[in-house]
Amino acid sequence: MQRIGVFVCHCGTNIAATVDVKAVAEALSHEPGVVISQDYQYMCSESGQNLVKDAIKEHKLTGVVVCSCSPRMHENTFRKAAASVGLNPYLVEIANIREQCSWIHKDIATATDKAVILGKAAVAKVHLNAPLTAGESPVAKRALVIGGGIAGIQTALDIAEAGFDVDIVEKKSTIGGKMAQIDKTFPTLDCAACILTPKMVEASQNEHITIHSFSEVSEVKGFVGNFTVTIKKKARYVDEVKCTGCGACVEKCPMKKVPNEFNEGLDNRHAVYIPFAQAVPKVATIDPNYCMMLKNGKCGICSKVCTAGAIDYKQQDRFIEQKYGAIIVATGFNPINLDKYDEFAYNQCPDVVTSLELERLMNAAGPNGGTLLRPSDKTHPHTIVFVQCVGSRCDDEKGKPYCSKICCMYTAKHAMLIREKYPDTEVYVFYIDVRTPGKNFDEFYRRAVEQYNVHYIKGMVGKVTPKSDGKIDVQASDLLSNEQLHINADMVVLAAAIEPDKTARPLATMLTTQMDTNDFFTEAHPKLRPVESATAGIFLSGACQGPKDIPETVAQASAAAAKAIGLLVKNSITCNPCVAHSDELLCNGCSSCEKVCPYGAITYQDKEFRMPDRTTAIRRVASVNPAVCQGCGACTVACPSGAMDLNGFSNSQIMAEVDAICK
Amino acid sequence: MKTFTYYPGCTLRTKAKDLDAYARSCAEALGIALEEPADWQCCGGAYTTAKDEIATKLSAVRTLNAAKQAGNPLVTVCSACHNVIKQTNYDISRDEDMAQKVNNYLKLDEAYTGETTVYHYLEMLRDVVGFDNIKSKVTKPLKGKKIAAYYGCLLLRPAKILAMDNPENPTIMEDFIKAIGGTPVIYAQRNECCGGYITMEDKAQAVKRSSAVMNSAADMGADMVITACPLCLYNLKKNSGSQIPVYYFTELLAEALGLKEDTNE
Amino acid sequence: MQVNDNNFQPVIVAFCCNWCSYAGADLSGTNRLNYPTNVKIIRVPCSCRVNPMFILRAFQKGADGVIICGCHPGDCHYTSGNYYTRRRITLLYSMLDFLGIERNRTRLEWVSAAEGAKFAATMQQFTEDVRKLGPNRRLEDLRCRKQ
Amino acid sequence: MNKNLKEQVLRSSGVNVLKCMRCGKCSGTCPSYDEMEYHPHQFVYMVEKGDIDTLMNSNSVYKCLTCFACVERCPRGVEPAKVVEAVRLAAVRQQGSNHLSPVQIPDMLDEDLPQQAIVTAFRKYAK
Repeated sequence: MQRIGVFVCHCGTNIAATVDVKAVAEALSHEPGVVISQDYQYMCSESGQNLVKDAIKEHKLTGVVVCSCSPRMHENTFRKAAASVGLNPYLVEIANIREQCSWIHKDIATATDKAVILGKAAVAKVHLNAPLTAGESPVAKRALVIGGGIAGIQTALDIAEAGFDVDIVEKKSTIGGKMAQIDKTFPTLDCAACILTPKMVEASQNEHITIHSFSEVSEVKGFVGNFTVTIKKKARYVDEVKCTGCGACVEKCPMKKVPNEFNEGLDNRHAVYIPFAQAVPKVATIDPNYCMMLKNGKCGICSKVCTAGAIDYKQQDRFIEQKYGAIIVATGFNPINLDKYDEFAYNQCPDVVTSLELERLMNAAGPNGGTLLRPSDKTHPHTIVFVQCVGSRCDDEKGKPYCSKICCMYTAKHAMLIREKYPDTEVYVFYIDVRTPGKNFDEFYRRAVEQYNVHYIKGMVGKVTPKSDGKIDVQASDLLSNEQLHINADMVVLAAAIEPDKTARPLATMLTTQMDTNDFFTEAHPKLRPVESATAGIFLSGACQGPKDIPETVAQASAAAAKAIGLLVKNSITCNPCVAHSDELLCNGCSSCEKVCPYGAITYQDKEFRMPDRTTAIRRVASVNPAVCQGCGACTVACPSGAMDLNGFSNSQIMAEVDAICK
Repeated sequence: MKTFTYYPGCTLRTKAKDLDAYARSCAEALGIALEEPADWQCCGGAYTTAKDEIATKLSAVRTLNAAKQAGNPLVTVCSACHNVIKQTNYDISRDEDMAQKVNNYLKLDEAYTGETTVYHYLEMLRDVVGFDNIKSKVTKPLKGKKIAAYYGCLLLRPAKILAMDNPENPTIMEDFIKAIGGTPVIYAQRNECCGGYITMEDKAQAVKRSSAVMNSAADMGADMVITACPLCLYNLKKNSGSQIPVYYFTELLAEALGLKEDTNE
Repeated sequence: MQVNDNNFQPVIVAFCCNWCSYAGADLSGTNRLNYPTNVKIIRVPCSCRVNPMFILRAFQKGADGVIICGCHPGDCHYTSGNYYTRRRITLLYSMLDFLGIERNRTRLEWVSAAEGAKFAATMQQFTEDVRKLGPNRRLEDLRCRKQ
Repeated sequence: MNKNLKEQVLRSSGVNVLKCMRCGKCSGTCPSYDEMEYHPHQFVYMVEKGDIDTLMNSNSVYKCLTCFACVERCPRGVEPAKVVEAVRLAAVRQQGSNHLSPVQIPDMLDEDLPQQAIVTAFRKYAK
């Protein structure tokens, strides 16, 4: 006979305000098998848990139902509590009467009725729960970091520091990411390259770190502790081992008119290139879209000048397969495309630039050697207008609904640097709100206003129009003085919204992790598990999870590393026991389950069975590898003979819930 | 030969007769049959966006329904008519409440709920005739002429509804100019309002707006300006004080196709 | 049976996959987005765990509508589970037609963990649609009929 | 604050003024800005506050060209021009409040003025 305990949580007033918790406890006390039914203010608190534990001991409970918040929140808490007093944790069920009842309903009577039904369903289910024991599976002691920007580099360094091997996969020919393109960093104004490049070198020299540059993840199989990843090393037509990075090939390459993506297309590079002087690995790459040798077999100069013999026009994409225990996503961000914002004339006028382009224009290693010149005529700009929130905070099809977070600060930085270097330049910043939370951030912005006399104007630019004399008319509103302004500018800088890298979406599909509607990766819990994805073993680092500045990115990168290390130090991890199993007596050997299993967890074996007449027969039956099965249940529905069932979500358990709800 | 139901609108019957005449002769030369519905009413000149305005939307629906009955797409030349009719068509196909009220008024045999496809004459040239096709038929190209296309507000906005071109950086008229052999001039004010009907209420404002447009075109070195709207033409000619000539785009098309003299006879 | 449109409260069973739709339902709770109390959710690991048998069972036991929610195609936590669901439910529709149960009483929807608003709107709409259909003709297991 | 008028304007315009984030881009782009006493962003804000009478009594309602520049460029999809239209309608629908009367027309005519201008002006300025 089952002895079931029911525990109804008030969650302060979160549940109790709309659900009559006492009535729920009373109603459920009459359900078959229920021997105790109690309510308590905070069931998840220590005293609440003790209440559950004491009841288990006192009433020798065989099953527990907690009516509380979502099982995604506290299922584990109550399972652990049960286990601590000797009740198998899988004999605990949660009825979600907060997220799916009290928070969405207003009428107490109907909400209470619904809570009772949800409770009854959980009681009906727990009657059929079986004690489950989790198996163990080994952990591969190696981590994969996808993305080699500051987030990926920091995560890899921290994991390597703990003594584990880490591979960085970077799609570009060098690591460094966006930070390598940036001139100065806020709020300290130190040089980005001076703090980033030593980290890049450190990563390349660390014995635990392997950098796969110019590579992509092409397939991910497996599960936490046991991922098998195929990495595509794209053909760069240069032997990475032989190349010394001397640059002789670049110097002699006759194809000089390739837009330089490192400088945001503001100048040109050669068809064979090393993105920048401090690139890691410092290895040349040939761009097959422009190389004349690769396009039509005419040239071959680089091969002739390379003393190391590193040029290999016949190089092919290579695929390598590696096992990993943990994967950290650090795919970063990009500014959005501004094609839909032609009112700002970005596509019509070369002197309208994005903030990232301005970084390159002001960078000592940039196209103008650090002197700020207009792209159109290489003259000094004397009036510069900054437009904030271009594509951020939008509620239309063109832009992004979120605040890009970093623009207020980098614009203050740009404005300040320009005023510092060129005091004869007037700088206007059109803002909607200035958002500067962060250590020393608001002080930084105030310095731009008070010390550097940057003109901050509350209002938005409506239209930017290039004129025949090369000037740019900026028409904008000044909301505080209530007038419409026309500024005769030399340059306009647009703070374009940032968005996740385009590779993130297909990667999320490969990793079976969740994304939000903006293609940012979703964390396992927005407050309490910010660097883990909901998929075990996949961690999030940097701007792939949401807009972030450098300090925040580095902090999150280290946090993700700590989480990954916590996984890698284990020799084995507990598997999910809610896996499929086959009743060999019912199995007819049809292979339906094997075909639908996405993990290859089901195999068929010939097994000897004793027949009723005491003879033996060999039959072909399915068996599930519990370490590989992830518990989706596809096989249970495919099985025509009803032999396949799923622990924790068995046919009879779900039917019992259905019955309870429909009664 | 493709047939379109052709809605001229009030002004093309009176003050803008050439816009109409050139449109008809060019269509014929380009293999398009324009059928005018038996009796049509003025579209009202401006679309009333208010949800509680029904009567002002009826005449546009009558025109749309006439095209539906004829089984043709509908084409207009005047930017204002086009704007009113396209917005009406868009709203009636999406706003059930409006569709019901309008149909209750009209008592048509079959309710009209946005079935007709609406083209502006320029869209017809681009999407049905094809600018390359026009180019091949041009006999007197406007070589060396620097022509500024004036879109104004009605042709492009709201872009979601008119769905004709990029509202901030349109190309349809520039491509048209290239097709008839001219050189398009891009200038800032080409998609800003000329002042429109404000000329009735506040002449000074109309003068200010239309001068801004013409000065901007002049700044970029335009020899002439073309438009599709009679009211734009009026403001740009009468109110701007500019000496740069303003033409209907159909007039230049007729000229390039060698039809101008025939049309005027 | 007397049908009173205004007071008819349909019984609706919602199967939600643990990774997307159940999280989406939680999100609509977190955001306090209201939907009718008629909807009762059963958590399953993946929408592909929903055996068509469960749906028939629900109709047999008095449900007026059954909705199955899973991750968007391509986003399944188990890579391909929702594709199986899609095919199975498509087949089930024909069978329901055959049995004389309006196919609109069964619905398959994709709701991601980020779509709390979509979850609430879907449940509201589905409840309204089922309410319009009126009470379901109850399937009965004749073996259980008392003589 | 006039609650009935506010509701009427909201219903008639179909605009959700609460979506406005007060960036002022509508006013930054408005070609009639200098002629207006109250500017597009103020229309949206004052309708939200319910201060409709002030707007109805201001000449600003007749200065909007309905060129939809604000509608096109608003990053929040607020559609200020539709708010202006609704307020203008609320004004001209009042008894004896036509802003334009047929008797004024002959004085306004010149030989080139297209019919379209007259028709449109009546749509905008009279009921």
